[in-house]
Amino acid sequence: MSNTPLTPDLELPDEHYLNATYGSGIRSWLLTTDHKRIALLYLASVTVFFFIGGVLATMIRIHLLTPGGALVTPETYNKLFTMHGVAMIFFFLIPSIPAVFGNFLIPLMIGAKDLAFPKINLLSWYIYLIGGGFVLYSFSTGGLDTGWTFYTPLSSVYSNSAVTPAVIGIFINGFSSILTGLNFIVTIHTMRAPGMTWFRLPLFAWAHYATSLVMILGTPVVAITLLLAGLERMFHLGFFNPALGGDPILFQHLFWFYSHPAVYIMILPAMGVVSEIIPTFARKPIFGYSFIAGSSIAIAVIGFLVWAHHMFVTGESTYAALTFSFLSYLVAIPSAVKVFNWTSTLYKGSISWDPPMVYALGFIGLFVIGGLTGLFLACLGLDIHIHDTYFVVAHFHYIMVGGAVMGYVGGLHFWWPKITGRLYPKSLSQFAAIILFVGFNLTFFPQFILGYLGMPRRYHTYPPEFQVLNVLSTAGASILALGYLLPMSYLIWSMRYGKVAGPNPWPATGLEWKTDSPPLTENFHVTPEVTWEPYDFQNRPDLGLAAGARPLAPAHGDD
Amino acid sequence: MSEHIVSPKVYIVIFASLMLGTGLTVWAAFQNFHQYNIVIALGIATIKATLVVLYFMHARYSPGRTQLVIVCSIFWLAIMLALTLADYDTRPHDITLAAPQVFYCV
Amino acid sequence: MHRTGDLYGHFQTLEQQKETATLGMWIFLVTEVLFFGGLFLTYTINRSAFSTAFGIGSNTLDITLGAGNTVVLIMSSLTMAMAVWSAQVGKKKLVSIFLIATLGLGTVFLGVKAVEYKQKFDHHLIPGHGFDMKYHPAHPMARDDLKELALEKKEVDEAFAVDPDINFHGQLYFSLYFGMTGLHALHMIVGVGLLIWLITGSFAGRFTPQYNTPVEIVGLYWHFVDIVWIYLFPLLYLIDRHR
Amino acid sequence: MQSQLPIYPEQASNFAPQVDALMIFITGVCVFFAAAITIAIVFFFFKYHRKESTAVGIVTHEDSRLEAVWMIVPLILAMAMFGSGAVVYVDYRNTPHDTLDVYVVGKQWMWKAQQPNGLKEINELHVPVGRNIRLILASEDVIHDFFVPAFRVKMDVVPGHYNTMWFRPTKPGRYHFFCSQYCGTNHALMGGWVTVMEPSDYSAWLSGSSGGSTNPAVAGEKLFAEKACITCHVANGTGPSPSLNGVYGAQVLLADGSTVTAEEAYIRESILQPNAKIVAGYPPLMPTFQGQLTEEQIFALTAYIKSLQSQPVPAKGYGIAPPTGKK
Ligand code: HEA
Ligand code: HEA
Ligand code: HEC
Ligand code: CUA
Ligand SMILES: [Cu+2]
Repeated sequence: MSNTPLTPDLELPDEHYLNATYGSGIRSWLLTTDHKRIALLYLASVTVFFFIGGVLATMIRIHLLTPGGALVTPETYNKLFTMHGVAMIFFFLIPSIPAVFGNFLIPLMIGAKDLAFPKINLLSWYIYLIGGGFVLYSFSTGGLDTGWTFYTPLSSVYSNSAVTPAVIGIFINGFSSILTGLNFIVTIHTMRAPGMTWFRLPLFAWAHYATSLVMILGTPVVAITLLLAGLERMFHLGFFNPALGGDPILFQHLFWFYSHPAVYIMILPAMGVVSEIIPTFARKPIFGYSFIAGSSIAIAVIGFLVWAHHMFVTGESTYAALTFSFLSYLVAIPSAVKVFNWTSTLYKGSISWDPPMVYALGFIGLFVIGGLTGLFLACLGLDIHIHDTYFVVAHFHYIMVGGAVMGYVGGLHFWWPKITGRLYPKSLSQFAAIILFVGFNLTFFPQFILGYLGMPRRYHTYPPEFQVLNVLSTAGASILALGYLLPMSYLIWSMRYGKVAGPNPWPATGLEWKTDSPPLTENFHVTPEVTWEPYDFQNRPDLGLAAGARPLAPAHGDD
Repeated sequence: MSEHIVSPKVYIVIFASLMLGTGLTVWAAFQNFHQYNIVIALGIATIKATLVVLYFMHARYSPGRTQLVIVCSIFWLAIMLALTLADYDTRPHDITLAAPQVFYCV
Repeated sequence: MHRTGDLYGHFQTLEQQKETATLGMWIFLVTEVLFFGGLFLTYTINRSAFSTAFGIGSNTLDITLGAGNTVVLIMSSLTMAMAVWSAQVGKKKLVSIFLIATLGLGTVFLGVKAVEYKQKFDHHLIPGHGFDMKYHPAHPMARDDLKELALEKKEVDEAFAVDPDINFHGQLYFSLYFGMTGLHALHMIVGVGLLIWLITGSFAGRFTPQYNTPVEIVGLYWHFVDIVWIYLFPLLYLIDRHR
Repeated sequence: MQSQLPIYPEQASNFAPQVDALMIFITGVCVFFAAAITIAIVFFFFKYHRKESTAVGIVTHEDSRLEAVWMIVPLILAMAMFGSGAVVYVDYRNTPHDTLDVYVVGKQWMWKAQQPNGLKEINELHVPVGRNIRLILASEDVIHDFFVPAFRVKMDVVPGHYNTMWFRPTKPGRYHFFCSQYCGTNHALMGGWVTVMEPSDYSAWLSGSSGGSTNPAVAGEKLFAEKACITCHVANGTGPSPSLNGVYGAQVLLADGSTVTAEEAYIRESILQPNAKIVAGYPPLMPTFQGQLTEEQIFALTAYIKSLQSQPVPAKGYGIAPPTGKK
C-alpha cells in the first residue's frame, strides 16, 4: 500500500464534512454552502460531462478507422466533434480543476473556514447545471454542428442544428465560471489565516489566482459574443453576417479574446497541481518558488495578448499577425520557467514513486510536447501550412488531455485521501498511469504526422493515404479509454474499501494536511497560524520525517 | 479599514460638474469639429466617468487594491479594443465590410 | 454557515466581511466592464464602417429624451451617494428617503426608455422585416419641426440613392442600439430590485455607521450603471448631429 | 507516389522548401529541449530515488542566474523561430507583381475557378509550372479555406471580403487541395486537384478546352456597356468621371489627400461602395452597383478594367497619378 510510515492503524474521524448533516440527507447536499461539498457536487457533474465527451471521442475515432468513414453520416460526424469539443472544453475541462480542487482546497490551504461567498459558490454550481441543461437539450434535439468555435456566419445563419440552446447554455455557464473566479480572488485576498503571507501561499493557490484573473477578465467577453451570435441567429440581425454588412472576422477576434486565455484556465490549475505534487514526493522545497508563482501571473497576463494567432490565415493584417506571433512566443517563456523549475526540484530530492508523482511526471512529459508544438503553430510561416490540420488537433490534445487531464487525475490521486479519508490500491494506480501515458501517445502522436501531411481537421472522410496513421490513432484511443476506466473504478471502490489514510498520508507540508481527513465542516478545529515557509520539510518535526542533513532556514517556533 | 466619509458638499460639486459635462456634450455635438466631434464626446464622457468613479464610488479614498482592480479593468478593455482595432487599421484594402450580394450563377 | 448578528461565521470580523464584500463587488464590476466592452468593440467597428447609416440612425433618436434621461440618471447617482453618506453618519431616516428618491429616479429613467422604445416601434425602426429607415412619421409630433424633417428626409433619400444597403446597415445601428440600451436597462431593473431590498432593510433600521455594507455595494453597482449610460448617450444619440 | 509512411507531403511550390526548413529548424530545437528534460527527469528519478521511508531531500537554493539563463536562452531561440517564420509569412502575404491571376469562388461545398481567359473549372485548378500564380478568393456563403498541402499554402475564403494567396508551382503533377476551414456538412468533400502543367501544355489546355467559355475581359467589356458604365467613364477622360484606362495598378489620389493602389479590392469597392473612396477632383456621382452584379460579373468587369492597361492613357484630370511603370 501507500507510503505511510507514521500512520499505522487509523480510523476516520468521528465527525467530518461528509457525515455532518444539517437537515435531511439529500437536501443537506443540494442546499449546502460548504465549499467541500460543493466541490464534490462539481466532481460528480464534470465527470458526467467527461463521460459524454469521452463517448463522443470514441465514436469519432471509430468512425475514422476507414477513409470513407465507418460509423455515421457526415452530419452526425460533424455533430460528434462539435459536441465533443463543447462538452469537454466548456463543461469538463474549464470547471474541472478549479471548481473541484480549487473549491475544495483553497480555503483549506489558506486556513479559512470557507470561501468568501459561500452562497454564491453554491449558486455557481446551479448556474453550471442550468447551462449544462441547455447544452444537453441542444445535444438531444438535433445536436450541434458548428465546431466548438461557433464561427459565423456558419453558426449564425447557415447551420440547421440546435445552435441557439447551445449558445444560451454556454452563455449561462460563463457566469458560473465568473463567479468561481471572483470567489477565489476575493478569498485569497481577504481570508488568509494569520501568518499566511502572499509568499507563503501554496503554488496551487497562486495558480488559481492567475486562473481566476483570466476567468473574470475573459469570460464576460465570450458571453457577450455568443449572445450576439445567438441574437443574430434568432432575430436575423447582422453583427457578424456579411450579407447584412457585419464582419465574420470580428466574431473571431471576440471569440479568441476569451478562448485563447481560456486555454490557460485549463492548464494553469493543472500546473498548480503539479507544483504541489513534485515537492511533496521529492521531499524538498520547490526550486524557484517565486519564479513559479510569478510565471503563473505572467502567463495569465501575456496570455491575453496573443489571441489572433488563431487567425493567421483569415486575412488579418500582416502587422497584426507579426505582433501576435511575437507575443505568442513571449508567453512560452513563463511556461518554460515552470518546466525547468520542476525538473530542478527533483535534483537531490528524495523521490518516491507514489501514484500522484507518476501522474505528475507524465504531465510534464506530455505538456512539454504539447507546449513545444505550440511553438510550431505560433511560427507564422509554418502555420500557413499546419493551421486547421490534425497538427493542431494533436497540439491541443497533448496539452489538454496529456497536460490538463493528466494533472487533474494526478490531483485526484493526490487529494483523494483528503477528500474521502481513504487510500486506493497503489500499484494498480501506477499501472493505470503508465497505460494512460502509452495510450495517449499512441493516439495523438500519429496526428502530428497526419497534420503535416496535410489532413485537415473536422473531416469525416479522408484520402486513403492517411489511413494507416488514423488506424494507429484509433488503436491508441482504445488503450486510452481503458486508462481512464481503471482509475474511475478503483477510486470508486476505494471510497468504501480503501485503507484509512489519516490526516497526512504522504506526508505533505500544506495546511490542508494539518486537519483531519476528511476535514470538519469548519475545516480546522482552531484557526491555524502559519509559521513555516512553503514546502519546507526540514523544519517541520510535526511531519515525523528524519531531519534533513543540516537545518537551513532558522527554525520556526514549534508546532 | 478606517472608513472615509465624503461630505455631501463634495457630492454636490461633483453632481454640478456632471450636469455641466452633460450640457457641454450636447452643445458640442451640434458644432462641427470635423473628425474631432467623437473625440470630444468621448473625452467629456471619460471625464464624467472618472468623477463618478473617484468620488461617488469613493475610489479616491479606497485601498490601493481597489484602485488596482479599477486600473486592471481599464487596461484589459484597452487591450481588447486596441489590438483588435490595430488589425482593422492596418489591413491593406479594407473592403471587408462592403457587403456583396452574391448570386453566383454558372 | 451560521451567523451572529450581521457577521457570517466564516469571517473573523465585521471589517473583514465588509472588505470582502466591497472587493467582490468591484471585481464583479470589472467583469461588467468587459461584458459591455465586447459590445462597444462591435459598435466601434461597425460605426467606422457604416458612418452614414449610423449617423442617420442616430438622428432618428430623440435627443431631448436622451439628454433628459442622462440628467435623471446622474441625479439618481447623487441620491444614491447621499444614501450611503446618510448610512455612514447614522441618519437612519435619511437613508430611507434617499433610497426611495433613487428608486424613483431609476423608475423614471426606465419609463422614459419605454417611451423611446415605443417610438422606435412606431417608426419602423425595429430590425427585421418591417425595418425602414426612411423617415415618414405618420403623425408628426407637435415639436417636430417640419422643415427640419423635410431636410432630413432629403439627406436620407440622397444617402439611399448612393447606397441601397443603407437599410441593412441601419439595422446594425438599431441592433446595437437595442442591444446596448436593452442590456443597460436590464441592469437598471436589477438595480431597482436591489434598491427595493435595501429600502425594506432601511425601514427596519438595519443600516448604521457600523454596518452599511449593503448600501455601499449596491451604490457601487448603481454608479457603474450610470457610467455605462454616460458613454452610451454620446455614442448612440450624438452622432452627426451638427449636419 | 511516396513510401508507405511518408512524413511530409511532396514539395511542389516555392514555399514548400522554406516551410519544411522552418519545420526542421523548430523540430530540432524542440527535440533538444524535450530530450534534455526527459533525460534529466529520468536520471534524477533513478539517481535520487528515496531509499528510506523517512528521508528528506537536500535543499537547493534558488538561483537567479540560473533562472535568467533558462529564460534568456529559450527567448533567443524563440525569437529566432519568430524571425524565420515572419520572413516566410511576409513573403507569402506580399504578392509579386507578375502574377497569373485565377479567380476562385468557394461555396458550400464546391470550388469554382476561373482562368484568365474565362475558362471555368469546378473542383479542379490548372496552373503552369514556374509562374507566380495568384488566387483571388471569394466566398458565397460561409468561410472556407483553400489549402494545397504540396504547396504548403492556405488562405481563408471569407464572405464579403477578397483574400488573395500566391505561390509558384515548381513541379508538374497532380496535387490534392482541400477546404480546410470547417464549413458545414460536406466540408470534407470540398476538395479537388491542382494540376501543375508545363507552360506549353497549359496554353494548349487553355485553348483546347475553352469551348463554351468567354474571355472575362470580353464579357466585362459587354457588361461595361450594358450597365452603362461607359456613359460616364469615357475612354479619353472627357466624361464626368475619370477614365479607367491605365488605372489598374496605378496610384490613385483620393479626395482626402491619401493615395491608394488600384487593385482588385479597390476596384471592387469602387463598384460596390463608390463613395467609400472618392477620386480627387471628381464629384461623388457614381451610383452603387451593390446587389446588381454577381461576384462573377465583378470579376469580369475587373478583368476588363485591367485589360485597359494597354489603351492610351488620357492626359490626367486631377485623379489618377501616372502609372508607376511597375506593371
Ligand atoms: C490548455 C490548452 C492550451 C495551451 C496551454 C496552449 C498553449 C499554447 N498554444 Fe495552443 N491551442 C489550444 C490549446 C492550448 N494551447 C487549442 C484548444 C487550440 C485549437 C483551437 C481550435 O482551433 O479549435 C490551440 C491552437 C493554437 C494555435 C493556433 C493554431 C492554428 O489554428 O493555426 C497556436 C498558434 O500560435 C497555438 C500556440 C500555443 C502556444 C505558443 C502555447 C504556449 O503557451 C505553450 C508554452 C509551453 C512550452 C513552450 C513548453 C515548455 C517550454 C520548454 C520545454 C522550454 C523550451 C521553450 C522554448 C525554446 C521557447 N495554439
Ligand atoms: C478537454 C478537452 C478534450 C479532451 C479531454 C479530449 C479527449 C479526446 N479527444 Fe478531443 N477534442 C477537443 C477537446 C478534447 N478532447 C476539442 C476542443 C476538439 C475540437 C472540436 C472541434 O473541432 O470543434 C477535439 C477534437 C477531437 C478530434 C478531431 C475531430 C476532427 O477534427 O474531425 C479527435 C480525433 O481523434 C479527438 C479525439 C479525442 C480522444 C480520442 C480523446 C480521449 O482522450 C478521450 C478519452 C476518454 C474516454 C474514452 C472516456 C472515458 C472512458 C469511458 C467513458 C469508458 C467508455 C468508453 C469506452 C469503452 C470506449 N478529439
Ligand atoms: C453616373 C456616372 C457613373 C457611372 C454610371 C459609373 N461610374 Fe464609375 N465613377 C464615376 C465617378 C464620378 C467616379 C469618380 C469618383 C469616385 O471615386 O466615386 C467613378 C470612379 C470609378 C472607379 C474608380 C476609378 C479611379 O480612377 O480610381 C471605378 C473602378 C469605376 N468608377 C468603375 C465603374 C464601373 C465598373 C461602372 C459600371 C458598372 C461605373 N463605374 C459606372 C461615375 C460613374
Ligand atoms: Cu468549405 Cu470547409
Ligand atoms: Cu491560442
